[in-house]
Amino acid sequence: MEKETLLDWYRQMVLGRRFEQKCAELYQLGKIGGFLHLYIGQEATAVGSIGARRPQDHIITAYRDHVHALVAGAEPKRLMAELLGKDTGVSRGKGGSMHLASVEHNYWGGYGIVGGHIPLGTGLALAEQYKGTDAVVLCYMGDGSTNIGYFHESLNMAGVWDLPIIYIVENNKYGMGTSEARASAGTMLAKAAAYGMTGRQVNGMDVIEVYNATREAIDAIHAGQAPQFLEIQTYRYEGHSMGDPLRYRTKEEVEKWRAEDPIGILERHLYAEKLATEAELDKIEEGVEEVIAEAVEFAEQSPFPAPEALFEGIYVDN
Amino acid sequence: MEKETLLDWYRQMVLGRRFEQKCAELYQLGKIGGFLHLYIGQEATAVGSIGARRPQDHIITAYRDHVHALVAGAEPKRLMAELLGKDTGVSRGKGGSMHLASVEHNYWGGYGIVGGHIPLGTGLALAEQYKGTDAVVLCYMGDGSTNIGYFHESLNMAGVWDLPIIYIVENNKYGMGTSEARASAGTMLAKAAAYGMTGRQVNGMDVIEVYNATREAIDAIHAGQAPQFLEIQTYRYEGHSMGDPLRYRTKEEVEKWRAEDPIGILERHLYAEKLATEAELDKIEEGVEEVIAEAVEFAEQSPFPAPEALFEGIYVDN
Amino acid sequence: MALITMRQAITDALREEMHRDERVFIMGEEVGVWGGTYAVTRGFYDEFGEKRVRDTPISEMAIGGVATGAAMGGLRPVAEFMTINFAFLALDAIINHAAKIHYMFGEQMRVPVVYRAPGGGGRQLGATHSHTPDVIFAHFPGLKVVSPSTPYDAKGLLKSAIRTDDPVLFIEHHTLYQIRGEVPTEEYVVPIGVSDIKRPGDAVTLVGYAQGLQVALEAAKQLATEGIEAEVVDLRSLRPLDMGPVLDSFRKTFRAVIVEEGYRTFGIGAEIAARLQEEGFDYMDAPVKRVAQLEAPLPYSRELEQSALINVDRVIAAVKEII
Amino acid sequence: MALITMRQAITDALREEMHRDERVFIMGEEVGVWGGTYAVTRGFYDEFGEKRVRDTPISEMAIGGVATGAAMGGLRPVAEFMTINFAFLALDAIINHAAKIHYMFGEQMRVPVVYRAPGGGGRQLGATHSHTPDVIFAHFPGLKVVSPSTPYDAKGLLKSAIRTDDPVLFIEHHTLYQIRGEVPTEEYVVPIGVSDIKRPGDAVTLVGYAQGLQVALEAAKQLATEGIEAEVVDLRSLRPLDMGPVLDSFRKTFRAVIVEEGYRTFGIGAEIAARLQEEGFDYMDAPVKRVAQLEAPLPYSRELEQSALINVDRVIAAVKEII
Ligand SMILES: Cc1ncc(C[n+]2csc(CCOP(=O)(O)OP(=O)(O)O)c2C)c(N)n1
Ligand SMILES: Cc1ncc(C[n+]2csc(CCOP(=O)(O)OP(=O)(O)O)c2C)c(N)n1
Ligand SMILES: [Mg+2]
Ligand SMILES: [Mg+2]
Repeated sequence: MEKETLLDWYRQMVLGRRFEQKCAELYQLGKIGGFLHLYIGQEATAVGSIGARRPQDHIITAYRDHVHALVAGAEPKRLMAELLGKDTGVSRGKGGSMHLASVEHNYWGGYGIVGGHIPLGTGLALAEQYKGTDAVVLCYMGDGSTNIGYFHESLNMAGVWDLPIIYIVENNKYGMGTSEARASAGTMLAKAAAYGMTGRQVNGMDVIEVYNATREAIDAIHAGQAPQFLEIQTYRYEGHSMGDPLRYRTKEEVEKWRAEDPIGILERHLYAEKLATEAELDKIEEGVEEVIAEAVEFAEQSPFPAPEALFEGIYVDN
Repeated sequence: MEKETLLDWYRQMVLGRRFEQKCAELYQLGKIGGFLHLYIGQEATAVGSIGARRPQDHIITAYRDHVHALVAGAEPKRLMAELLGKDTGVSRGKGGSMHLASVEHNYWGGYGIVGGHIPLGTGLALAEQYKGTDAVVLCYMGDGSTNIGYFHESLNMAGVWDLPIIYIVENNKYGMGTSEARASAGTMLAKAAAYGMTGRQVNGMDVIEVYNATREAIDAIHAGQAPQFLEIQTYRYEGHSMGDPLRYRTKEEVEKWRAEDPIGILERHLYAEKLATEAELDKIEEGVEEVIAEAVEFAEQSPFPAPEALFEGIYVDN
Repeated sequence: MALITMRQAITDALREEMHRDERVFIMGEEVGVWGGTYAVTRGFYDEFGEKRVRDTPISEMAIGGVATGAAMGGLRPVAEFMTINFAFLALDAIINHAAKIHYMFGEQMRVPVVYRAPGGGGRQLGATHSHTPDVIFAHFPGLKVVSPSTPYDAKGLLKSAIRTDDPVLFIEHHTLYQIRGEVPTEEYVVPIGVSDIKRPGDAVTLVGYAQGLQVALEAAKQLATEGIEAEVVDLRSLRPLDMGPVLDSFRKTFRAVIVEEGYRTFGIGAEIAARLQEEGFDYMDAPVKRVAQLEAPLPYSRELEQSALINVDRVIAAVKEII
Repeated sequence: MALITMRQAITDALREEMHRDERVFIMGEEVGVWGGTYAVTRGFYDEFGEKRVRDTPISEMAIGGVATGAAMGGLRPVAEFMTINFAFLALDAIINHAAKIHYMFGEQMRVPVVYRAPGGGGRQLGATHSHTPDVIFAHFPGLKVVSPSTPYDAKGLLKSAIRTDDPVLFIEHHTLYQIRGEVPTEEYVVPIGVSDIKRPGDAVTLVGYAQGLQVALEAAKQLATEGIEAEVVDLRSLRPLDMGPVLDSFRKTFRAVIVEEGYRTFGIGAEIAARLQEEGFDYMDAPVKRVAQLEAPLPYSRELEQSALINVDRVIAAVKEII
């Protein structure tokens, strides 16, 4: 890996984390409403895998979607504006935290209905296959959502039609408060095998490993082995959403995972390989703080949607 | 296998086949309406597997449900009356071919929505586990229905909760006109493995093999290995339902399977082992013809439901 | 003009649109090799190939959702639910995804998908296979819901459905596939969201769509023999709902009967009646009547099923109660 | 009598019924270890154990169908959909299975299942998570649909729902969990299918249920300060729908406004208005009005969302248009 790439990933992971921390603050202040699902702990997944995509490749995910949006290239300020319900938000303030999208970056959004986006991603892949392009779709989902019918029907259809899609399970061990063992009777890889996919487990705390696995999956699709399946082992440090009573896991478990923090791992790697100095990383950190401050400033200054916006965009052809 | 048991299975398979042939006739005459799905060719599955159940074990299946009903013990005449839409039918003429049931025989019916009965069977199994009985559920379905969300969600839930149920896929190679290869990206056994079930393939043209496999699955559940999964390899000789243009398979393929006819196989076995004479089998055949003649007679003579029946039974508590 | 069946009109619309626009393709259960369970796409598999005529597994949620995704990605899918009963399984895909995505993401995406779905009762298919649940889909903004009553409308509306950039549920009443009507040989479209007077009259307004409209027309014919000239308005689309012609007619006749095949309670007619009394209060000479399916799950037995369905006599009786 | 929240009333009903009848058990997402996302079943997992308080995978179709099967098998499941939006995924299980099985098999089986589902808008959850789709479930015979507006009704109706041998969808408006009301300490039930006068009056009839009823009550209070005494009728159940008290009131006031949180087009109010003009035609002094959600997917942004929802002012304005 080139130094520049690694530093950029470092920056993106820090940006993701700081962005989420800022969101938590703004939620406490009542500036963000509705549900808010933070990605803290899982940053290496979005950064490593989206780092491997070409611009023409599509991204789609569930409601834990801020960091995917950032990494895909959406402007932090328009994301923050969305979270504050502003007209300048990526979704004009209509979508909120669960429904960020930036189609100009081939980021097709977060979706709040568990599993509901899996057939959408599959359909995007069908469109690319139909058009004869080489684009692939990265379709992210949680471990818990592999138990819903959408998952099964979509993966099967993609398998039957050889669609160019990578199903990426971000296995953070829980769907809300229900552990993988209490929710899934079989392993993630067995589920993939049910639809003819080989599948592969990846250490989701190591951004480089995530990158490599995704690269290889894209290559495999181009070599004729579509669709692909990755299970990324990761963990969310915070609650499922704001107000999670956190009765389902121990402090020790969280601490164990925090010790494997993806940002920390990359930082140690950078130092060990002498690819960065503390000063360089501090500078990156400062740059991120600035971006976030600007984003909040922009969001705060932006207007709320006008009342007429309620009826705008229900249909294209009225 | 005892001679008597084998002769009884022979009788049941012949009964199933003649019943279906009679249904086809009555459909042509316009006496049966709606959809009609014949079981001809698959008889060994219902006969062998239901042959293995104890009276307390439950049966539930899809719309191709006449023969399961017969084997479960429902009266042929009340089944025929149902098919003719009569008030004396098992479902008071309200269900028709796709919705035969005979709860007194723990036969919980056929269901017309593909996959819709899979969670129902799973729920019946939950009820038995909850009550602490040793009863199990035999839940039948077609190969095509393993692609619907219901299948996935139900098998997973049964796996997580260790429910006493045997999922029995009657793999007759097609869901309507779509072959297994065009509909399923993975094998049936891989699908079972996705929910932690080992699963087993069974020759569905051999009633003895079906019986043994089912017996063993019931025993396995009692030994603590619930749920269970069987894939029964079989074939339907007729179209999916009446009026199938049959554009999706060749005559040769059908002939190949007809050569392995389950009734023929058992007949040859009976002769080879000198367990029956032609005269004995002829007598069984005659007995069956009589039963069917009586059933038709009863059905024809029975009254249609009275007009008031329309509003009866919508609710228990009005 | 040619006299063709509704089935043929739908087939023709699909074929013409597929020739016109490469992006249009068909997906659904048994649409290909089988030729469609109602034979609407017979021959398409050979003509267009399996890329554009796609047999799917039995997976209604994925049919609903994958078609939506393909539309987001720039295609124009025509996804068939074998019957509308099975679309229950795709309610979330249709209502929470197809119908919301354009709005919810601030107009970043478009979802030009058409869901075709045959529906209706009267064929002894039993309670689960005989629904006319059109109203539940029409309840939600974001989706367009269309259901034609004639071959002419079927062809013209399906073309509009395929061409609009919005998601459309196109409901075909299965007992209407056989009816025949005049259809121009040259290209035409029928706009979505425009009600249509199918028969002029001044004594009473009959409002219907799809099979209900055909029953209403037949009732009007019989009423005419008694000198009662009913005006028959075809809604054609349930969302958007074009009340203009209904109100115009009502302001002339002062009385109305709504005819629909679905259940009466919380049905289509409830909204029409509510709107007529809201917007036409001063013209109400009598209560607006509704003729609809009796409130029971549809039974298999033929006579019993028929007794629950709408028919010409019930429409005539309703008219006579108010004139 | 004790002054408790609606949440507590529901919790109490569940706990008492679980103690009364061994066959009653709870299943759903996060009902156990988490304690219910709306904290309705907090403590139940410890109190009753995992046999009777069952966390499920995220599998709404199976929640719908497995609960139905367990009810067929002799249990009395109370299955929770985390929110009613997710029940879209179980529409087939609920409508085509739970609601049909007793009838379709000639009364051989019973399905005493209760589906609990919180619903409603106003919490900035966006278009897919803010539905009040009650009407679409209430459209189909075979299912009972109940939605209380007070702690008293919530407790008494939930007990009836658990005890009836029919399938019941029990809809809890999430913004009502916090409201308080008097509830007897002794055992009682409220029958399903009986509308209730929540406030007497003679100037206008306000009809509502759940959150709409609370808005109507508040409007009535304010109207009273201007000397307009509104009678407020709570439907409490949508199927069966008890029009008796609504009609009685209307025959006294000659005017009505229906207040519901869901969409207006093809909504609950449409049926009420249709029935009033059908059965109360001679008493209509003015059009029946409807106050309902504006016809747009609910947006996230707070003010914009609020602008689409019903409120007291809109009810008062509607009343003033007709008196
Ligand atoms: C169909 C549906 N059911 C339930 C929910 C409520 N819900 C939101 S997130 C969630 C857990 C999902 O877990 P997982 O897929 O593992 O993703 P994670 O939150 O861990 O990223 C649940 C149950 C929902 N949004 N949609
Ligand atoms: C949800 C649903 N989708 C589609 C159908 C239409 N349909 C009825 S049977 C069938 C094929 C089922 O095939 P399989 O499960 O293999 O059973 P088989 O008919 O071979 O016994 C289809 C598609 C249906 N009844 N329900
Ligand atoms: Mg998770
Ligand atoms: Mg099959």
